[in-house]
Amino acid sequence: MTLDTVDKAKDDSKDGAWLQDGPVGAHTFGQPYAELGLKDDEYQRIVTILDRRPTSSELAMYSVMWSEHCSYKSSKVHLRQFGEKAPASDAMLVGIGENAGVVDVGQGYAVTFKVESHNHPSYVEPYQGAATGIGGIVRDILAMGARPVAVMDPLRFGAADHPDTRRVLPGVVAGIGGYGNCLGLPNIGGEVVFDPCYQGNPLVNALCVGVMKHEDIHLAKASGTGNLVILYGARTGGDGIGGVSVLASETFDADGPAKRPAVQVGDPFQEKLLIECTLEVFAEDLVTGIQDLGGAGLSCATSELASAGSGGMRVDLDKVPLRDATLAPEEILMSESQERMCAIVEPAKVERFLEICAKWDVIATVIGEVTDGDRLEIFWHDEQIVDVPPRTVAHEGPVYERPFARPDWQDALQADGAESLPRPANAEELRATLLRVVGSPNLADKSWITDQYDRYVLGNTVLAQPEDAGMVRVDEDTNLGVAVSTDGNGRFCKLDPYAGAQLALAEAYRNVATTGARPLAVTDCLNFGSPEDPGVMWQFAEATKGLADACQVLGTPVTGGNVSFYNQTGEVAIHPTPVVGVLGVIDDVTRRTPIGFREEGQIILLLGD
Amino acid sequence: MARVVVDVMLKPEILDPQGQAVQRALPRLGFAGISDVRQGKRFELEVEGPVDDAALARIREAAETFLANTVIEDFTVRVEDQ
Amino acid sequence: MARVVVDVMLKPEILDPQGQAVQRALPRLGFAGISDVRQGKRFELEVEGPVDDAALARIREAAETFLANTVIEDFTVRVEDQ
Amino acid sequence: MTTRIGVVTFPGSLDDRDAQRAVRLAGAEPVALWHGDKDLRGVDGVVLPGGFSYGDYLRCGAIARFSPVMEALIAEAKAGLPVLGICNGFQILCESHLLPGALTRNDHLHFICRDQKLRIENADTAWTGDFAQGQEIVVPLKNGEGGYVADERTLDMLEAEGRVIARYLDVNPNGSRRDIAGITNEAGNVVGLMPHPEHAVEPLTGPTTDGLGFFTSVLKKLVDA
Ligand SMILES: Nc1ncnc2c1ncn2[C@@H]1O[C@H](COP(=O)(O)OP(=O)(O)O)[C@@H](O)[C@H]1O
Repeated sequence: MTLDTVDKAKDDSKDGAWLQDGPVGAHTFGQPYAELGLKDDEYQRIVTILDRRPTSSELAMYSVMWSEHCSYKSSKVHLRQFGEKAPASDAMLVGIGENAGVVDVGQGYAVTFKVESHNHPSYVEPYQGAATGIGGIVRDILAMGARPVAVMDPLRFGAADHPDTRRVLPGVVAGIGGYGNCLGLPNIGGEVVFDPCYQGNPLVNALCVGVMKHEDIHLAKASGTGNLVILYGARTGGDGIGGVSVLASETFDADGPAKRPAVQVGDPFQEKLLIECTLEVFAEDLVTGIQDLGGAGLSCATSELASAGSGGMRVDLDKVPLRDATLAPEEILMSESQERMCAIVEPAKVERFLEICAKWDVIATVIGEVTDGDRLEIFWHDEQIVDVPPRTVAHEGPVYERPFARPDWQDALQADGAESLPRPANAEELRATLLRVVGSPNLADKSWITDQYDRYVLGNTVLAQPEDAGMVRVDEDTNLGVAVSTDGNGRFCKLDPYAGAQLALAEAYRNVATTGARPLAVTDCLNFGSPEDPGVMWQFAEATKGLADACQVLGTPVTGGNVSFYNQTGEVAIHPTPVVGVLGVIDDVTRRTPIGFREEGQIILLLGD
Repeated sequence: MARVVVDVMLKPEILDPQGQAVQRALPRLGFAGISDVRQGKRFELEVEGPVDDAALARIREAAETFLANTVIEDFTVRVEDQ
Repeated sequence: MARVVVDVMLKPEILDPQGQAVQRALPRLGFAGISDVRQGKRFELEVEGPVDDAALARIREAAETFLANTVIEDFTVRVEDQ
Repeated sequence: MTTRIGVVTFPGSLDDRDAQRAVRLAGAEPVALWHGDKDLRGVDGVVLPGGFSYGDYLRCGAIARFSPVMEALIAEAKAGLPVLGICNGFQILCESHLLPGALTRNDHLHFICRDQKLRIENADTAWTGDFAQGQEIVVPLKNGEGGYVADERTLDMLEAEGRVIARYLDVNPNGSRRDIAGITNEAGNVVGLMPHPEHAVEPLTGPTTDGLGFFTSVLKKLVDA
């Protein structure tokens, strides 16, 4: 194995007069950046930032961190509106940019919530894809300092009778249940929608809600020179490395590395231990900064912690506990092994931190420290393999102003109104229509799914399926509570993405309001096709504008969310599907309003027109 | 009647939380010296008629498409002498 | 390093809903001629040191007290040639 | 003196705080017990709560059964300490052989969460004394491996000795033999129950408050004793 170290990269760059040679070609330094998904100009930019050829580990880090998934490079310019147009809100304690937004719900409590997608993994391996989707969002919430208290799962599948739906749906539902039930988080709502446009691109979105006291809020930043970086949780394996094995294979001899699985397997038991252990170290005030490991694994956690903090960071990568001893450093940096967290801890508190981890049977290892420089430096058996300014990896990636254009079929689609549909002409036809509506999988009772989810655990579930919104009690003495609903309608959005996104928000807002809770904040998961398609980009631009405008009017800021692009098969994209989650607060959960008539003689009023 | 056994194991590179939990428990119960445990599934199929190459090929296909999830699992098929 | 395999199957008189579900699904998927399916567990233990009679006896004890629940399950232990 | 009921937390226990709440609402003092301690801290009774101890890996309850706390508990249970195992707790009691039989995968192979109707078949145990024989109650049920199995001889023995303490009504949700939802040991101090009474203790969060009866029963029994 030949190590690609920083010194070597420097030497290489000296003898090549590449800076004068104009654009760097794919083979200038023989680096497989195209295979890693980097464009020519992106690679050029890395070379400019470092003023030398990147090492293979640096290249790996930049390539994953600058991917669409991690950098939001196509969506960033549009997402900015959520901040710019955000209504003044006293409730917002932490906004967009952190792992999840945090909202003040009174009585000293803060609530954090966020919805995320795990669409592509769930298509490849439905059970594990959906399970690790729950695992990932729960760690995001945990990383804010909160105890996770509930989950929800907005889902979209292809036609109900399509053979692939039969493969995907049971796996997804079992995975969400298998992981969420085992974590002991009540599932308090979600959606199930069938539409042929999601065949080949099912949407598996997962939402988690967490509760903490104001003083418990934690942020993902590494500060305080000399503080230690502790990696804890599962051992690192070769999971989810994907394209990076291209790099790794370069560093192996002819036999090549074992095939690295793109699929990650979740271990909810390990995550449950991670939750209890993390809450205990929070309670003893042992943590300065914390970050969960999700997409892009250690690359993301180390660069984000260092970037957001003051000072630099030094990491000894060979200290990372491995499940597979053959992993190369690039692979360790990229591994998406689940159920891991990274904490920044003062030296005096390390011993106690490790004790608590041991109590919960959680492996914890000091892998580095916060330095007084401004570089992220990573070593492999004392050889330096990464030396980068962390901001350039984590927060200053490329930003694209992708071209967008209203699709030429949009007018025809909008002109094709419901008036032209055949109407039932007699009682018989009306009956048939009604039966079809009632029997449609989209309207049918969902308990065949929701009965596979535990809605009772933790003993604070006030409303769950089949209510309009889920509601949980936050304080047993005062009966303070929160309500959450998620909604989205891809068909409306396809017709008019601007209005469609607003309708999704309005629906979730109403669902929360009708329970008696006061809507406070919004999270969203924006599921779209390829951003490289100007038509899709137009849908995205319209939907984000619609949502930002509506949030301004309703006074509910967007506190966080997630973008999922490339939900398409060949040239055909899914319907634009922004899923909107609204969180509300209710001062006394005993005064909630459930759906349905409770007593005889109640009066029915219709509001609106 | 013949018995065909299909063993399905997680691929070596895939995390096996069950096997790990068992391995961690063994020393606590006083069983030392086990360096790794993997847990998989064993299917015993009772086959009507002769288990010839054609029948085995069919069972292999059933294992590949149904009994194992080849995204994360490997399998072996063998006839068991009874 | 040697591998010892412990197979654990539900006792014949105990209902095996997983095996039954597999058996019912097979004909639907076009695999006929399987009259019964039982689904059990397979443990692969990597043993440090020699697998002599003493080691095997220990593993048998671990299977009996831990890997199998003998109220409802039977088990077999064997050394696998690698 | 208040009655102290221990609730054991194993790694992966989920309903431990709920069980503590139920104990408190019933008027006793909940005492948190840790799986790694050999000490039961002098409690008057113990609840083994629901959850996925050790992820339910290997078999539900199989790994938890070997926890240090179980050593102490098995000895004291045999000496008469009231013990209630709920769901995962029931599985642990069977794995420990404090109760006969075993719990297996639901016959329909899915996890199921539903409000379940039960009939109390034995109102003489430490945990059912506050119910009337034949009383029908509704409490949540949620499990993936809740099918009670035992050989015919054991089942006949349980029936003959009145050791089936609760039976599923209307729907058998998991394929349990003879609709068995819960059983007791011979002495009536150790009870295992698949459904979750601790989730039916408040009108706000449960379908009923029928579950409280299990926790008040043991309280009364201990106070009377
Ligand atoms: N995937 C899911 N997970 C959890 N709850 C769900 C899911 N799908 C639907 N639900 C719940 O089932 C109930 C009925 O859903 P639905 O028929 O979509 O109602 P509505 O049309 O009123 O939104 C709601 O409470 C909803 O939250």
